[in-house]
Amino acid sequence: MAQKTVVQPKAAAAEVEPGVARRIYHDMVLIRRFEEKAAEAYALGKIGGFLHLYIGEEAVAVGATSVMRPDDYAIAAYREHGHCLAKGADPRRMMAELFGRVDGLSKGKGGSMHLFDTTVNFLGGHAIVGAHLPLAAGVGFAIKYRGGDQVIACYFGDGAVPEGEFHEAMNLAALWKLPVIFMCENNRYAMGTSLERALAETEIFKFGRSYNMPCEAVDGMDVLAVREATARAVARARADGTPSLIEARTYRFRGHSMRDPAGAVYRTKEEVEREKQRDPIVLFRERALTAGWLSDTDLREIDKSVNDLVDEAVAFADASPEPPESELLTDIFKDAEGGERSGS
Amino acid sequence: MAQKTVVQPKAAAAEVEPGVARRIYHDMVLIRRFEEKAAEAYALGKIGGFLHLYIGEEAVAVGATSVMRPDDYAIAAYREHGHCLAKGADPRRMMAELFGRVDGLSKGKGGSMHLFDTTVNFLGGHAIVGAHLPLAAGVGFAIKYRGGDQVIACYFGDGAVPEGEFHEAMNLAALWKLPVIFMCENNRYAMGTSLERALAETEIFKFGRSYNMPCEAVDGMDVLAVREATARAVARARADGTPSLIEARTYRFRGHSMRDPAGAVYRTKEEVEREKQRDPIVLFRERALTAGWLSDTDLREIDKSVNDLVDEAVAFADASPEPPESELLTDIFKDAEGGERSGS
Amino acid sequence: MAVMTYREALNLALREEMRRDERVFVIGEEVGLYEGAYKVTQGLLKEFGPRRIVDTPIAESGFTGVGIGAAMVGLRPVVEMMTFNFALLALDQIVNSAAKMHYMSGGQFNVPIVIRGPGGPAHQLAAQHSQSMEVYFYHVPGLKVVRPSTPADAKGLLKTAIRDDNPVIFIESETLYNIKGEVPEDPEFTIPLGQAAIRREGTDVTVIAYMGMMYRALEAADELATEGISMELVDPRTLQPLDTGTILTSVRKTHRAVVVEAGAGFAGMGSELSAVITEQAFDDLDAPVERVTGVPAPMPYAKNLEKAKTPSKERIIEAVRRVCYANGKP
Amino acid sequence: MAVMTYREALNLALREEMRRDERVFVIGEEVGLYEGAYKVTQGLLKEFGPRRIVDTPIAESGFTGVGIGAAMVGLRPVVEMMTFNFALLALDQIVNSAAKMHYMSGGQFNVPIVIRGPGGPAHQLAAQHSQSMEVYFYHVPGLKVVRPSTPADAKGLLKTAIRDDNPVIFIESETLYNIKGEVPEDPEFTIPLGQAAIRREGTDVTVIAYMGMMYRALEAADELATEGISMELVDPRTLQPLDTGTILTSVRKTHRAVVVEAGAGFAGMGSELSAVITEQAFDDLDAPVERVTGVPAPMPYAKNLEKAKTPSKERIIEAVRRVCYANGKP
Ligand SMILES: Cc1ncc(C[n+]2csc(CCOP(=O)(O)OP(=O)(O)O)c2C)c(N)n1
Ligand SMILES: Cc1ncc(C[n+]2csc(CCOP(=O)(O)OP(=O)(O)O)c2C)c(N)n1
Ligand SMILES: [Mg+2]
Ligand SMILES: [Mg+2]
Repeated sequence: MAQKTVVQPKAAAAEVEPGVARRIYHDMVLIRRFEEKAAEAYALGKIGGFLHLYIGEEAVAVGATSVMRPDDYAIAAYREHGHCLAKGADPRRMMAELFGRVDGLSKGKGGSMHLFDTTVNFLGGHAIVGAHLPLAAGVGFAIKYRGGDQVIACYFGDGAVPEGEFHEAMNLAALWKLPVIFMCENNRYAMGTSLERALAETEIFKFGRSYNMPCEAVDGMDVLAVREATARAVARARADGTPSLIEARTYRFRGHSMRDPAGAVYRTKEEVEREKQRDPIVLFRERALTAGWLSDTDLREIDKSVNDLVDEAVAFADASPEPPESELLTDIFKDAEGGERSGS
Repeated sequence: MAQKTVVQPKAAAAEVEPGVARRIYHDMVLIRRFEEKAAEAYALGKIGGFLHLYIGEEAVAVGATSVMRPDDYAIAAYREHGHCLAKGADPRRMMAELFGRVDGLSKGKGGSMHLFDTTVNFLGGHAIVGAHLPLAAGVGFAIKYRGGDQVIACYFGDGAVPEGEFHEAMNLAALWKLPVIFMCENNRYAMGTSLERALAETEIFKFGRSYNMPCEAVDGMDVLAVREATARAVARARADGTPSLIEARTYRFRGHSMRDPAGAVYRTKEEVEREKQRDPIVLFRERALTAGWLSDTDLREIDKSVNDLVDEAVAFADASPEPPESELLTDIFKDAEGGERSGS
Repeated sequence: MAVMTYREALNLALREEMRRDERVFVIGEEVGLYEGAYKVTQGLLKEFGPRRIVDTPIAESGFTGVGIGAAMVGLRPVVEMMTFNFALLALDQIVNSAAKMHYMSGGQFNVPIVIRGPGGPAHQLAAQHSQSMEVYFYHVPGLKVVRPSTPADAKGLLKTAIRDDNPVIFIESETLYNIKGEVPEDPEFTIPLGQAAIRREGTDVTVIAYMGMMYRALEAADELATEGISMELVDPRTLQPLDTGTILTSVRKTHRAVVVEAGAGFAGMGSELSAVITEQAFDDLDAPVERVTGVPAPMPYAKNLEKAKTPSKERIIEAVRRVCYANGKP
Repeated sequence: MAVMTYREALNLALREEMRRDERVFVIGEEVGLYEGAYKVTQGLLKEFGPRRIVDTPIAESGFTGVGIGAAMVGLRPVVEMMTFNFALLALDQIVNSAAKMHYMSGGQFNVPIVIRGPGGPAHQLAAQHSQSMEVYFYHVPGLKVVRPSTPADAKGLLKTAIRDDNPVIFIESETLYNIKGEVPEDPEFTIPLGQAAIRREGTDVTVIAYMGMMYRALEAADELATEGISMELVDPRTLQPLDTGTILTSVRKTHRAVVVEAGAGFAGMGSELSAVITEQAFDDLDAPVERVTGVPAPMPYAKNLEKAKTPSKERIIEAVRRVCYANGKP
């Protein structure tokens, strides 16, 4: 059983192809810009409800996805813009979904917390903390049932660990050897509750031991470290379905949601500023430059194309109409529409 | 953190006072006889519903209770006749409860799975697997809130471990240092499901480590071993509220319930017979005789008085009338009766 | 046609659908090696093996979630709740994941899952093990709810539920597993969801009841016949969707309605049926709809109290008399 | 009397009861340091300290069970559900532990617990965070259910709930926290559970509504007044126990009733009220009771769809017109 303990933050050794480096940088910047625009749109009232930004945590979704196949699955909680983009969803349809428009991924019915995209095997977008972990085990079950070699990445926060469903899903996945990669995005806070106030054991990866599940902690700000740890987990899962628990130590640069100020009472401005010094995008940019994987021109070029892509997404969302009122009663049941159901 | 690993079954070193030995033997025999009578009554149709016998596991409840104070609390699942008797409840009122009679502990409204007795701090009697673990944490919370030094023993089966509530209760108790002794009665089966088919980690005591909670496994057939482990846990809990997880390795001599044959498909007759060779009552009787804690006369005398007590309990239950129909609508709410509630 | 028990009918439905569709599997506590706490899955492990008959630890939320996740990517799980009382532990998964997935995803994902097991009052199982559970489900948009009263319905409706592309809550009854009845053997025999059955034709009063209460109403009907009151007995069979058409047609004919349910009654099926009938057949009613429901108390253990908890034949008869003599003899 | 917001009224009720009774404590997610996701517990940690204002990890079943266990041995917990949607994860504890303990133990133990938090439709929170949750509770024997519509009720009813010796489900609303109203400052001001309030007197029709729907009905009343229809508006305030007396008295006066609820409607409060009114005031009714309910769909995110999901002023007005003109002008 690989049960590594956390390596003190030091850049992962890995070498990566220029092509891979380009994709990693592109995806991280895309997530960052996409969410900056979403934040603007929220301020303008174009997006309603809750909006949870992933800014600061991009390395986790991008690093993990970079070693997975398109036919692998991903599922996440409500802070899922990054995972959905990394999986390859169309930013335009995502933004339209956030705007609650008919061209959104789900015709505007789901919104920011419930992004789904069948075309890229992205299974949501779930807003009940911990509830998507058993779903991930179920997808792993289906993969095994069919004899496939796909895997599913299940992203969840440190706040999901005290929930009973974390325990049930971990045990079932380990007991039945389901190809699930439990990726805990430990950003040290669940809303305003710090790890120390939520868990009797704050080194989350250690929970894997209770299930004899391979587990390790990685520097979640180092996209290559996440990439390597995930590669190890994916190899195990593809080989014989062995699940893994990876604790990616990261940090949320913004507030819990747009309704929560970044430097709220539960953490100090100093702490936030300190963590921002380890911006995963900056760290990787420097790394890629020094290693010569990407040139200044490459970076400028990527930045530019990402900006265009995101502006396009906003324009697309703005132009998309609201869903017709008839949509209220569609999609309740697959075969028949609302009509078949008895209501009042 | 004391995190002992399991000691291979060997008699505990402990010396005990003759008085203590007498009580231990008396209580174990009382539980055994009480349930043998209950089984007869069930066959005669005097007891209905589910009847789960504790026969074979007496050493756990008796050993643990023997080092606790009367003002300490105990809570258990639906296989709780033994814990309720060990706590000191009146066998007559217990039998009447099993018979569904008005002189039962709960006027016949609870039955075998829901024994409660405020007078001895026995908090039930719960039939949803795992659900009483958070309740135990709550009692521990109340003890701490009041600044008392009581503890609560929470008895549950191996089958409760895969439930999410096990995890939630363990974490909260450890996080808040609540004086709870989590006593897992590992009889290796949850109905027809063996440990290996239910848990990715079958050494249950090890789950304590995920919560930095002191944990150990003991021979649950050795009443003195259980007594010692519990004494250690009680000392920690009284000192500063530290909770513990004790895995008592025991065995159920009978079927899961009266509806389930003892040697059902999920375990072999041979296994059952082998385990019966380690009958906790026989083991302790021999121990007490060799050590000279109890004489043959003592034992005969205790056996006799227990038989009388149990016969009396049956007679008492037989003589007790059914609850009046008015009881159907009492005890729904404390202040007002059913009347206050709006029904149809 | 063959005569078999309700239990055997369910077992046959599971076998037929598993033979027919490789994507169908059964998952739950004790469904395999133990062959089901109530033996509904008897012999399935032997025929289909551990890949498709999956024993689980006690983790209702976990294995229900596993079923939902598997259904999202194309399998067709039949999740057994050893008894439906335990479904409360999985209710969040059923309501927030299963029932809403299709809607939240704008139709991209659907959850073809059946969650089945015994529910309702049993014999002296007391407060936590003897409850009418349908009340937690039929009001939830996105769920279908079935309560089959006969062996034939058990088979036909379970097969339809398994073929349905949406989550179906299928609640059986411990007290009906042993009843016998004629059951079509045709593997293509199914019964559409949302079709009530007329269990007995009559002219004076419409009684609506299902499961155990349906049988009690039948007894009441015999007794009432001797005093010249002719009862029409309608069994909704599926509570969601509800076949209001058949119910209203009957009420418009008899001008009187009595609804019987084992549950506590407050905002239950009886309330809904009473409201619907009154709204849509107000001018046809000669008397207000009567509700005969369980006493609003937790289920007591004592035999005599338990008996008094659920509607008796006598209470059904009294209610029928009240509606029939409300405005003079029928 | 002082003018304060609904949020401040709840906060004051908590402070007063905690000062009055040392056994009362508050437990839940973010209730302390963060002062409540909706700031209802603002300042409480400062005044009462971490012993009595207890922040919990995300473990609804766990900390609700902790509250129930503590209540069994004499404390009086107020459990905050950050939003009531999450109560589904604790439903087994609420139904099988809290609601039944007193009964199962034959009166030996009781569970004086209040479980409170916001529920009901909010603003674009979508399917999993915007649901009418009372439907899961008011049918459960052993539970009391409160839905306070005004700041004064919020204070008076919460205080009564905390003093009640039984489990009380107290569901607030995110959309009402900021409304202002007169609130008695007397620390002994309480409102008994089971007493409805007449929000507006009228003669032509009785409308029954609570929370947001109550305010919408008030708007409808103004508009209807201009066309000569006089609405009497009854707010039940507590759904369990339900004050049928006040409701029936009003209906017997107006001869017409409309029930409004935000929920999906099937077997909801509207169904129960419609059934009760019809049973007990059948001969007084000039028209069948009308139900105005939310559309039976999960809550959509898109603003326009969300708006169409819950009953509008227009739909209430139409329903009132239907009952009023059913048999000619009032
Ligand atoms: C079961 C449940 N309880 C409470 C909430 C409210 N809530 C939403 S997000 C959140 C914090 C989750 O923190 P974490 O899991 O660490 O994820 P992060 O927000 O840090 O990414 C809480 C308590 C919820 N959505 N679901
Ligand atoms: C939540 C829940 N799920 C299922 C059941 C049905 N059930 C009753 S006892 C039992 C087995 C429990 O085994 P264990 O915890 O090991 O206790 P033991 O019977 O061995 O003493 C099961 C599955 C239940 N009562 N509650
Ligand atoms: Mg977090
Ligand atoms: Mg066991």
